[in-house]
Order: sequence, then C-alpha cells, then structure tokens
Amino acid sequence: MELIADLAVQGVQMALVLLLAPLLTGLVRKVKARLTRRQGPSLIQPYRDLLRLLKKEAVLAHNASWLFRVTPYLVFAATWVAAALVPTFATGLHFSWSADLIAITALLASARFFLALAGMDVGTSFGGIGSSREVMIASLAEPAMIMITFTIALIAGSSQLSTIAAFMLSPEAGLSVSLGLALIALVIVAIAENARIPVDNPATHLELTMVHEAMVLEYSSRHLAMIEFAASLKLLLYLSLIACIFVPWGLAGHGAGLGAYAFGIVTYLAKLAIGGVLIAVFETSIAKMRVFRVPEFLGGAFMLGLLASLLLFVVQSQ
Amino acid sequence: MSAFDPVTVILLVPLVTAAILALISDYHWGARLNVAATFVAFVSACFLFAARPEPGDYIVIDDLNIVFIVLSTFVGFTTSIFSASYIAHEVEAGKLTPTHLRFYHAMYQVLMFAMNLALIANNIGLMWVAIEIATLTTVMMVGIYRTHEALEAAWKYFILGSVGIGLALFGTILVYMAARPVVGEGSDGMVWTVLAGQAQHFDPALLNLAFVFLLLGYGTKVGLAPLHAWLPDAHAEGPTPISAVLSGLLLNVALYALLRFKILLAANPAAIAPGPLMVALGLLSLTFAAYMLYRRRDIKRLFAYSSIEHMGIIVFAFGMGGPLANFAGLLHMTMHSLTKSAIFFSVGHVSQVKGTQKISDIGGLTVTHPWLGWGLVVGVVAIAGLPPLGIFTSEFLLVTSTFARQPLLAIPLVAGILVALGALFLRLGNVAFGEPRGPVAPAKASYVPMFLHLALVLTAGIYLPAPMVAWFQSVAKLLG
Amino acid sequence: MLIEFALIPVAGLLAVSLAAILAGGRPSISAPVYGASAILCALVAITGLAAMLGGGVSTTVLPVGLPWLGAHFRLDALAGFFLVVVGLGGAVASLYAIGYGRHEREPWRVLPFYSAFLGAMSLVVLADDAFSFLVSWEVMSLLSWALVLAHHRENENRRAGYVYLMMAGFGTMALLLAFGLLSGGSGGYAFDAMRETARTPAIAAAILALVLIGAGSKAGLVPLHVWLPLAHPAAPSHVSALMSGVMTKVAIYGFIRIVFDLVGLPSWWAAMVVLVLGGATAALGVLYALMQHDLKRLLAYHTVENIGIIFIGLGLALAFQSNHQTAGAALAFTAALFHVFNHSLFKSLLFFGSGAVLTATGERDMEHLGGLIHRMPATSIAFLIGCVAISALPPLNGFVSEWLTFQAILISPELPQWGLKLSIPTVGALLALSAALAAACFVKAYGITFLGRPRSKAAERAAEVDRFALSAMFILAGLCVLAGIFPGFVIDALAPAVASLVGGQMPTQTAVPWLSIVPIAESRSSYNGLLVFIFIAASATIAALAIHRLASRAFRRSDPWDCGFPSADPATQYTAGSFAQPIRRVFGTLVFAAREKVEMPPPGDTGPARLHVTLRDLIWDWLYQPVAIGVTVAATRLNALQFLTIRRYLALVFATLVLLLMVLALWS
Amino acid sequence: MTPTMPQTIAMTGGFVFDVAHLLAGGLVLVSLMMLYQRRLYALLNVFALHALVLTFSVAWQAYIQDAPHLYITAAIALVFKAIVIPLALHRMIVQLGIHREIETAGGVGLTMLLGMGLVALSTVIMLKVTSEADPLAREDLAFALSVVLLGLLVMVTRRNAVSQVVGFMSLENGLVLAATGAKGMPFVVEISVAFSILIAFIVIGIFLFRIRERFDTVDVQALDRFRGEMS
Repeated sequence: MELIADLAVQGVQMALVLLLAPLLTGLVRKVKARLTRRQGPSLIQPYRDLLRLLKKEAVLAHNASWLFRVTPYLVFAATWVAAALVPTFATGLHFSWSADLIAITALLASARFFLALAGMDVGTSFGGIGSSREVMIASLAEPAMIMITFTIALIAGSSQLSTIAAFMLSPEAGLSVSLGLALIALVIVAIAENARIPVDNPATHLELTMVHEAMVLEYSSRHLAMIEFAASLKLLLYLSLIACIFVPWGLAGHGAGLGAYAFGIVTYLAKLAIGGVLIAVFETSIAKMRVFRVPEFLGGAFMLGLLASLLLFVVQSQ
Repeated sequence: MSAFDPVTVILLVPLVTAAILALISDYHWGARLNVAATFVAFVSACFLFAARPEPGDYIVIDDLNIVFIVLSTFVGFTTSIFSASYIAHEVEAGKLTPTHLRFYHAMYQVLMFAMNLALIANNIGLMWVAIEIATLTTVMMVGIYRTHEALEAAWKYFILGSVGIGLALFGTILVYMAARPVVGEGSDGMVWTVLAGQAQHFDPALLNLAFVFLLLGYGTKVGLAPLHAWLPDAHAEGPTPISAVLSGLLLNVALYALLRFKILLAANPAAIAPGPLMVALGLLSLTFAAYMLYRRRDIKRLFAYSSIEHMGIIVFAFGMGGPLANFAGLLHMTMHSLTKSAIFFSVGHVSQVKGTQKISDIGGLTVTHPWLGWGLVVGVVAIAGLPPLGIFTSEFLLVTSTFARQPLLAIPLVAGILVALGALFLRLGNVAFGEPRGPVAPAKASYVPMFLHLALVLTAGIYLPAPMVAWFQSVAKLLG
Repeated sequence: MLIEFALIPVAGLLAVSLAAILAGGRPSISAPVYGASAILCALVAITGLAAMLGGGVSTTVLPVGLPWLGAHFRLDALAGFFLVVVGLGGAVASLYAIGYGRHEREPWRVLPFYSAFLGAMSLVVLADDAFSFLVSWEVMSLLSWALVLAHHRENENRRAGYVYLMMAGFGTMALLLAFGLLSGGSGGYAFDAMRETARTPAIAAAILALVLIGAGSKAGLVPLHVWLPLAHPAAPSHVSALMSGVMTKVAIYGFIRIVFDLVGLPSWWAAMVVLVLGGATAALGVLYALMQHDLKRLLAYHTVENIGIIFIGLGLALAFQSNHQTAGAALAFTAALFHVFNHSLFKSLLFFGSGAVLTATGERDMEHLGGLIHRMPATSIAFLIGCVAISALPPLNGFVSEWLTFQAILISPELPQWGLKLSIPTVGALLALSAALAAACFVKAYGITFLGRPRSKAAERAAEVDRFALSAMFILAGLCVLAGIFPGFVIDALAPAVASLVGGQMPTQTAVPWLSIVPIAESRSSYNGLLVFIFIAASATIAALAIHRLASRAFRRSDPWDCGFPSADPATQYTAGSFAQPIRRVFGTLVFAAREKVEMPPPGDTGPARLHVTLRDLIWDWLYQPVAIGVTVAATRLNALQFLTIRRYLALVFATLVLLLMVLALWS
Repeated sequence: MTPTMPQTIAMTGGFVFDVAHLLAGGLVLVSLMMLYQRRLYALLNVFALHALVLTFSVAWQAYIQDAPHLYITAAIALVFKAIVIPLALHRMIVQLGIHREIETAGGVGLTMLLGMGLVALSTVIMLKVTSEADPLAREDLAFALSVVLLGLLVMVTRRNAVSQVVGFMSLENGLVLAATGAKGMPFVVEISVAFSILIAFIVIGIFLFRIRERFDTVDVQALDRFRGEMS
C-alpha cells in the first residue's frame, strides 16, 4: 500500500515537471516581452507550439542517420528522468535514491552528448559550429557543476538531493560563505546550461552567435518538439534544483500527508514563478557576450565552486 | 689421468697446430684444421671438470680459472667455425690471399695457446708473458688487411699495448718485491698459490703500488677508459673473427689477471681496498663508452665501444664485491663473451654482404636477411641487458644489490646502462628495420655459432643449471 | 592448486608463439594462432575469475629464474582480478584478430610475438618474486616493442619504437632500483620476504618514488607518458587495444602490488604525490587527446587520461589508508579497480573500432573520414557505446567508476592533513574537468569519424568489417552496458581483492534493494544504473511510440537546411581541427603554447587562405628535449676522444697513472 | 759479540748501498736530461748514456747479489740498447730527414718541473713502504719508479715517433732496474730479452709499415687522420 502511494507521488512528480516545463518557458517569454513593452505571446503558447510541431511531417536531410532520429527522444528522456529526480514539491520520493546530484548532472551530460553528435550528423558547417561550442561550454560548465555539488555535498554530508534538502531545512544549516559562492556558481552554470543570455540567446538565429540553436538547426517537427521540450524541462530542472537546495521551504517530507503535498506544490509553483520572473529581468537587463568571453564567465563559476569546496575542506578540520 | 692430461692437450694442441697451419697452404684445409684443433681444446677443457691436476709451480687449475678456460676454449671453437665461413668470403672478395690466411690461421692458434697459457699459469711472470704473446699476436692479426686504417689501428694497439705491458710488468715485479721478505727469494715469490696463501703478511704499501700498476697495465688490455683507445680501432679494422675473439676472450683474460691480483690485495687487510679503484674505473668506462656509442658510424666500432661499456660493468661488479655482485660479475662476463661474439658473427657477415661497415649504408636487415637481422636484434637486445637473456640476470643482481648497499653508485651505473641502451637501439632501429639499404644478395653464412651462442644466453636468462651456480658461487666467495 | 590452472594456459600461450616462430609466421597460421590465443586467454580469465571470487591464495615455485630462489608464482584475489582483465582483453583481441589479422601485410612480424606478449602480461600478474616479475615485465615491453615495429618501414613507427623502448628501459631501471631497496641488498627477492621486512619511512618513500617512475612510465603517467601516444597507435589495432587496454593495467597492477602489498603502510604525503600526479595526468591526457586528429593517437592519449583517473583513485586509497580509514580506502580502491576493468573494456572496444575503420578505409586521420555510420552500421553502434562509456555518461560503466571516485573524494574532508585537504578538492576539480573534456573529445572522435559526410573517397567506399571483429566489439560493448547497469555485482566481485589489500571492503552491494549501489550509506549517496537505464529507455520509447501513434510519423528527405547555405562540398563540414578550436583557444596557450597564424590573401587574390596552428608538447620540450640535447652534447664532446693522437692517448694513460699514484701517496 | 762485526757489515752494506744508489740515481738524472733535450740527435745520445748507466747498475747488482745471469741482462743492455738501437735510430732519422727536427709538446721548463714532481711523487710513495723491506730494494724501487714515470713523460711530451720510441726504451730501462733490484727475481733475463724483441718490433714496425711513405711523416699525429669517423 505504501509502495503504491510512493509510486503515485513519484508519478505526480514526473507528470508535474512535464506539465509545468512549457509553462515556465512561456512565463519567461511573456515577462520578457512585457519588460520590453511588447504584448508577447500567451502563456500557453509553448504548448501550442509543441502540439503544432508534433503534428507536422518531419524533414530529414539526405544523409541524416538513425542517430539523428533517435537523439531527440533520448535527449527528452534523459532530461525528463533527470528533472523527475530533483525534488520539486516533496523529498524522499520513491526513486530519488537511484541518482544523486552527480548522476543528475551526468544524465544531462548524456543528453548533451547525443545532441552534440546529432548536430554533426548531417555534416553541415553550422551543426559543427554549434556542437563544438556546446561541448566547449559544457566542458567548463560541468566541472563547475561538480564543484558546486562537492560544496553542497560537503555541507550536507550527502550528495543525495532529498537528504540535502532535509539538511537545509534543519537548524544545522546556517549561512556560510561557501553556500553563497555555490549559489552564484550554480546560477552561472544554470544560465550557461540553458543557453540563456548572456551566454547564448535561445531566440536568435544569428549565425555567428548561435550555439545551441546552431546545433539543432536541422531538426524539424516532432524531433524539434522533443528538443524544445527537453530544453524547457532543463530550465525547470535548474530552477527546481536551486529552489530545492537554497530555498527548500515548503518541501513535503517522505510520507507526509496530502495537505503537505498540496502545500509543497503551491510553494513550488510560487518559487518557479519568482525564478521565471528573475530570469526574464536578468536577461532583459544584460547584453549577450562574445562566444570567447564565455569560457572566462564559466571559468569564474568553476573557480567559485573550487574555492567554495576548498574553504569547506579547510573549515571542516576545526 | 697420466694417459690423458687435459692441461697438456689444451696447451700443446694449439701450439702444434699453429706450426702445422703455418705450413698448410690450402686455406680450406687450414680452416678445417683450425676448427678441429679448437674443438679438441674445448673437449679437453671440459675434462677438467672431471679431474683437476694438483697445482704446480707453473700450472694451476682452480674454481676461478676453470670458468675462464672452458669459456675461452668454447668461444675459440665457435669463432673458428665462423671464421671458416668468414674468410672464405674474404678470399673471394680478394681482400686476403691464401698466404695471409696461412699466417692468420697459425696466429689464431698461437693466440689460443697464449690465452690458455695465461689462464692456466700459476706463475704471475708466466701469466704476464702469455698475455703479452696474446697481445702481440692480435696486433699482427689486426693489421692483416694492410690498409691504412688497419695498420694505423695495429700501430696504436701496439704502442698502447706495449706501454700496458710495461706497466703490468712493473706491477708484477712489485708483487714479487712485496712477497720476497715473506716467502723468500726465487720463483716461489711468483707462484700464485703461494702468494695467495701468505698475502696477509705482505707489505701493504708495495702491494698497493703493485696493484695500481697492474690495474693500469692489465686494465689497458681490458679496455678500461681512459686506457681503451686501442680497442675500438682494433675491433673495427681487424678481421671480424678477431674482433669476436678480442671482445669475447682477450678482454676476459686480462680481466682474469686483474682478478687474481685483486684476490691478493683483498687478502691483505692493511692494503688499499682494490674495490673503490675498480669501481671508479668501471663506472668511468661504462659512462664514457655509453656516450661514445652515440656518434659511431662504423658498426664494428659501435660494438667495440659496447665491449668497453660491459667491461666497465664487470669491473664495477667485481669492485663492489660481495657474493651477489661477484656472482653478477662472473655471469655478466660469461654472457658478454657469448653475446658479443654472437653479435660480431652477425655483424661480420652483414658487413660482408653489404660491402661496408658504415651504419648508414646498412638498413632493413630483417627484411633482406632475416636470419642475420633477427640474430642481430636478439644480440643487441641481449647486450643491452634486456630479459629474458642472460645479461639481464647479472644486471638485475648487480643493480639491486648495489642500490641497497651504495645507492649513489647505483645511479651512475643505471644511467650508464640506459644511455648505452639508447645508443644501441638508436642504431639498431635503422640497421635491422626500415627500408632495406645496400646490397641484398643472400649471405653465405654459418649461422650455427651465432644461434648457438644466443641460445645459450637465452637459456641462461631463464634457467641456470645448479652445478654452474654452485661453481660461480664458490668463485664469488673466492673473490671476496 | 589454482595457480597451476593459470600457468598452464600461460605456458600454452608461450608455446603458441614458439610454434609461430617455427612456422616462420606464415600467413596461413594466422587464424590458428589467434584462435588458440583466444581460447587460452579465456582459460586464463576463467582461472582469474575463480581466484578473484574465491579469495584464496595459491602459490608455486618453478625451478627456473634465479637459481637459488626459483620462480615464485602466486595467485590471489588481486592477481585474479588482473588475470581477468588480461585474459578477457586477450581473448577478445584474439577473436578480433582472427578477422583483422587477415589484413596484415607482414604477419610474420606480428604472429611470433603476439601470444607470448599475452603470456608475458599474465606472468607479470602471477609473478611472486622480483626477478620473475621484472623478467616478465620487460619481456612484455620487449614483445610489444617488436609489435610496434610490425610496420617498421614508416620512420614514425621506428621512432615510436625507439622512444617506447627507452622509456621502458628507464622504467625497468627504476623498478630494478626499487626492488634493490625492497630486497635490502641481501638477495631477499621473493615477495614474501619483502612483505615481512620492516622499512624506514625514508626508504619506503624512495621505493614509492621509484615505483611511480617505473610503473608510471609503463602506465603513461604524466610526465612519463610521451611514448604512449607514439607507440600504441603504431602497432596493429588489436595490439594497440592490448597495449592501451591491458598492458597499462598490468603497469597499474605493478604499482598496486608493490605499493599496497609489499611496501607497507604509506605516509599521507605519498598519497598526495600520487593524487597530484593522477590529477595532472587526467587533465593533460584528455587535453592532448582533444587536439589529435589521428583516431588511434587520440585514443592513446585518452588512455593517459584514464590512467590519471585510476591513479586518483589509488592516491585516495593511499590517503585513507595512511589515516587508517578503511571504509574510505576500500571505496577509493574499488573505484580504481573498477575503472581499471572498465577502461580495459571500452578502450579495447574503441581501438577495435578504429582498427575496423582502418581496415575499411585505410585511414587513421579523422580529417579524411566521415559518414561511416551509413557504411559501417554495426561498427558505428559498437563504437558509439564505447564512446558513451568512456565519456563517463550514465547509464554505462565508465560513469560508475568515476562516480565512485567522486564519492571517495566527498568523504575525504575527514582526513586530517592539510596537504590532503588542499590537494583533494583540486584533484576533484581536475577530475571533473577531465570527465567533461572526455565527453567533448569523444563527440569529436565519433562525430568526425562516423557522422557527417565522407571527407575522402576511401571513406565513401568503406564497407562493414568481418564478423569476428564485429563479435569482438559487441562482446565488449555488451560488457560495458552490463557493468554499467549491474555495477553492484562488479563491486562485490572486487571485494576480496580490495579486502586483501586495504583490509576492508565496501558494503555488500547485491544485498541493497533494487540493485542500487551504495558506497557508504544510502543517506549519503546512491546510484542505480539499472533504474536509470530502464527509466531512460522506457521514457524514450513511450515518448516515441506515443508521438508516432497519436501525432505523426511521416517524414521526407531533402537537402539539409543549414541556414539556407548550400554546402554541397563535404569540405565545408566542420573538421576535427575546427571542432577542437574553441577548447584549444581556452586551454591551448597555457598547455600547448598554441599559436595560430592566418594567411589571408589580399583582396583580389584567388589563392587560398590558410590557417596554421602549431601546438607544442611542453613536457617534451622542457623535460625530454633537454635530456636528449644533454646526451647529444655530451656524446659530441666526448667524441673528440675518438680522434686523438697516440701521444694524447698515452697522456691519458699517464695522467691516470699519476692520479692513482697521488691517491696512493695521500692514502694512509 | 764483538762490536766491530756489525759495523763492518754496516759499512759494507753502506758501500754497496751507496754505489747502487749512485747508479740508480744516475739513471734518474739521465732520464731528466732526456727531458731537457730538444734535438733528436742529442736525445739519442743521452739515451745511449741512459743505457750505459743501466748496464753498470745491472752489472753492479749482478755482483752484489752474486747472480751471474744478470750479467747477461747487463750485456744486452749494453750491446742492444746502448749501441745497436741508437745507431739504428740515427740511420733512420737521417733517412727520414728529420734529424734536425724536434717537436716537444709544451715547454721544456714545464716538462722539467713535471719531471721533478714525478721524482718527488715516487719518493713519497716509496717512503710508505715499511722499512722492514730491504732498504736497498726500497731505494732502488723509488728510482726505478721515477725512471718509468719519466720515460712515460718523454713519450707523452714528444710528438715524434722516434723520440717516443726512445721514451719507451727508457721506461723499459726503469723496469729492468726494478727487476734486477728485486733480489732473486726469476725471469729477469727472459724479460729483458722479450723487451728487446718488443723494441725491435717497434723499430722494425716503423720501417716495415713504411710509415713515412704512407703517412708522409713519422709524426704519429698524422697516423690518426685515416679514420672512418671524422665528423
């Protein structure tokens, strides 16, 4: 019985992230539009886009291989699984122990690995540009993420997100410099990972500045839908992650009652909304940087992460 | 015993054969007789295992020299087989005439005689004489081609050898002087067995002085740097069988003489320890020769320097002393003799086929002459001290035991070995591999001696028979 | 008892080599030699597995080797594990070579050495005295040197062979010295005697340094790695696979055996040295790999990275062990061994794949490849699995071992020493960096080689390879997947070996529900490869099915869009060089002293614009070049001594004499 | 137990010692003179003197040791070294046209200083020999060692093959001095004969190999040009 309840909660979580992801994207777009004094598309426009894309006939390049066609589903699946493993409204979900924060990072890396390959599959110059820049960014963002994970895991004594969230809720968790550094680093990583301004612009198709978009240039219809969906999921994932680690209030514990779960969902929605607005504000107030400034930006995150964990190593001896 | 005296056979057969060979004008028969005589000497040397004569005034057979005698007669025998196929080619190529060969064969036997005598002699004066005969014989053999280079090499060998002779004699006289107050005047003062028994009573200062002169005198023959100058040229310019004998045997004989005197010195507690001197010269030779290997353009000179290097290692080992290092030294010496002569067998045929000794003109041997090429590869692998060949065993023992006792000495030793390894393989890479260079005519070679030696070296690298080990160990103990 | 079962197939391998020599390496014996090697290696692996799971120790002494000692052999859990690595790698490589070997132009330069090489590697693992160990070790090097020279006509390969042999010789000398210290100069060459000897910390440190040089040079530890990317690609591909996948592991074995087993308890700073070297090796190795466009050389450089990861694990194990934290040591050591196993699988697989590409196209240069996914579908799948595994991506095996290493790092703040506190997180950062770069590296390798459009005629005409090669690749790919989704079984199998060396082991994993793996405790961290695999597979399948069923499954082919840019010529594709350019810009100036020079023709000139990129190997420039120059200078200077007059030679004799006399005069 | 007996012996010993000492010391002196010579002719003449002094010394040893076979050695020294060889070399240098030349490496003054140093070194080394050893032998050895070293020095400081031969012969004279000084040493005669043969070989070698024709000059420096390895 308990197992069924657990599985149900897990199922809710999986469905929830799937449902909320396009909404979050829509929210960011809407707020950005309003901030630039435009009307902007409706909040549910991303859902419409996805549905429309799904119904279209796919156009494949002549030499696109099976890998090209499989990748969107793999990317979607990996991102979805990763997103479902991050506590959103409740901790201690039934399958949450099947991957810790490192594994979640690595799952996202898997998705990116395939996407980068797909970018090179057709054999166009833009695909190559996108893939090579994407892996360059990832090669700095991922280690930064790992360093953040180190920091957090050292503070919480665990790399398991549920445990981390529980620890952050407990009185033991105080403010610490390391935590602050980790937060800044995590934000930077999240920006880079989600191809947001100033690292990349998801709305641009300007050739020389494209990264992520160049990589998926050849995709159309349902394949593109999967990739867009995965991108939304990823944005959601990072917001959930930040929320879960740094503002874990409202998270329901394992086996809490329905009321707690409902409260968790409400607070979660609130956190997402705040996060989405913040992203939009940030993106409108900053210009995109040159591609080769990105390494410095991300290198900063990496260094912050390293500094944070070094500080902890040193502090923990006392 | 009385009917068959191996010692007499070992000494007389070469002498008599030398006389006969000087008379035989057909070089085919000369070569055959040469092989037969060395074979007889080898077989009789083996009989020494069964029964050893009592030491006399002039003759002694003990654990120490039996190693050398058997090795010497064996390599003498195999080299004579190689020589038979080698000189046939030289005659065909018009480099030597049958008259030269008569001289050559006779001298070969005289050399064998002299070396055997030096090894068997119980009298340090007789030993000196024998080594000098051996030197003079090889001087003549080195100059046999009568080319500018050969004559020059012979001349250099002769002059430096003569000075060495002089120094060694002075040392011998000094030993006698040191012994005289103890053992009395007359020939007893030169009999090794007598000297060895009473060395602890000798005047240490005289012994020291004697050892310095003997070390330099016989060290010249061993080819220790900086006394080595004759060695590379003599190896390079003489007929290859003589290079093989020089590297494989004559150096050992001189080394043997050194060891005898080292035992004397070691027996006297007040005398200077001979070890450090030998260690220093050994290391110097090793290091020097290792660097010299790099710039060699002549393949025989290359391996001549390698002989200097190995003599350095051996002298180092004996200088270190102790059961392990001495064992390593003996093993190394045996293995070096076998390996180096095998290499010269290969190199001899190679240079005949290619018509040159220049390394840059020889290439891709494993393609054109697989037997010679791979033989050379195995030989170089062995001489560079890589397993599973015998020299590795001795280097293993030497390096490990040295490092535990004197870490600072082991480091230059290891460095020298490595530098030499680098040079040898640098050359081997292009000689044995790569695109073939030079004539590709098939070689008319006798592969038996080469592969016999290599097989022995390989076997020794994996398995050493217990009797041989026991025997080496007893010699190692003797050497202190 | 078990040891005899191990030695018999090893003897068989040596006998096969002998037979190949006697047969003169005729091409017709190629298949029998490889077939026999495969079977014998499988036997070796099975024996190893039995020893590894059994955990017992069996020894024997053969009357060869050092006469007064004999050749000691011993099969314990650790040796068993490495026998599995050697045997499995050897068996699969032999299987691969049954097909691949047919393309060998000069089989007589491969066959006589091949089986003996496998035998020698097994013997290193089994040896239980210094002499047998070193003989097997060096014979292993020597035979692989001969195999590197199989294609000796290319100058580059001869140079590779030379550098390789020099480094091997150097390493062996270091090990010789290490054994000299271990044996204590009195001939205690048996490992048993060494285990029982007590040593001062200084001597133990010296031994550790020497072993790091000796085993590290063989394994490819920076800065001793320079030979590896030259030699590994030069050999035939199945041998490259063995050298990279297996021989480097034998070197790791040597390190483990001496440092963990023979020397005794290490000091913490020794661990720090190992850690830092491991971290540097991992990061530099992968950066080097990224810059290559020769497929096999890329793989070889990447081996360097993986060796670094293994050494990080070993360094962590040493750190924990020196502080008597058994649980941590067991975790780190397990991670290292797991990575040893994993790397032997995927590196062999990738070399097989590159061999298949080489057979099919005759090209190793990625700039001439492309689009092979269409022409070599099976190979491309196997290669892809290898790429994913080596990039440490879940749910495959490479991720598990790196994850375990990360977990070990996460519990390291408990270590009291400051040096470790500062170095471990830094090394962790390097590890993370190298993991991310590895993914980039294999996107490049796979993307340029197998994806896109063919960049040469040869790549256009490529055809799938034979079924032996394919089956070998798929066996390894299958194992990669299995080890990735059932890591608990591997960890438990490693437990006896770990326990025998660090005195503790990880919690039993197969008892954890749902086949998760738990390094310390479930609340700290856990990972479930099986579930992740199932989740991804299920969600991807469900998504695809749902879309195909409910939305649309129609598609049509057309020209690529490419922003409307008509790129008819495959030359307009991204190249390997251009792919690596962003990363080169980031790290290049620092690590490779990279310089880019653009030659742009003036307007109106129709000549091509050119981009010249120069990369320098700074380690080569600063470490090896000076040595080479030093030797050359010394040789040149000393060479003057060859051309002196007789008088001067006499002067040398005279000077020596006077010198020695003066020594006598001063000696009292 | 008369006090005179030991005294007489001592005086006799002293006399014997003094003469031997004088002759051996003379040999060293002549060796030093050889270092001083700049002309080949003069060098040969001094060498003849060297051999002559050796002859006396050996003869004296034969007398005091009551060892008649040493007279043979003395005779060889006289006939062969003091007469035959110098004459032969005279002829040779005239034939080769180098009789007016002299080529020393390094200044004579420096060479002389070195020579003195060598004599001092020999003495120091021999002082270490315990006085239990025969004092005559000890002094003899010191001089013999000096002669050997000076002979080598001559070989090293001359560029010319003939003068090198002379140096070698003076070295060998030192050996004979040592050998004869070693009381009761066997093979002394044989050794001196062997050495004479060796020297003959060297001298003949210069003729036989026609070094002048082949190498333009007897100067050994030129011998080294024909090497496959000049680089």
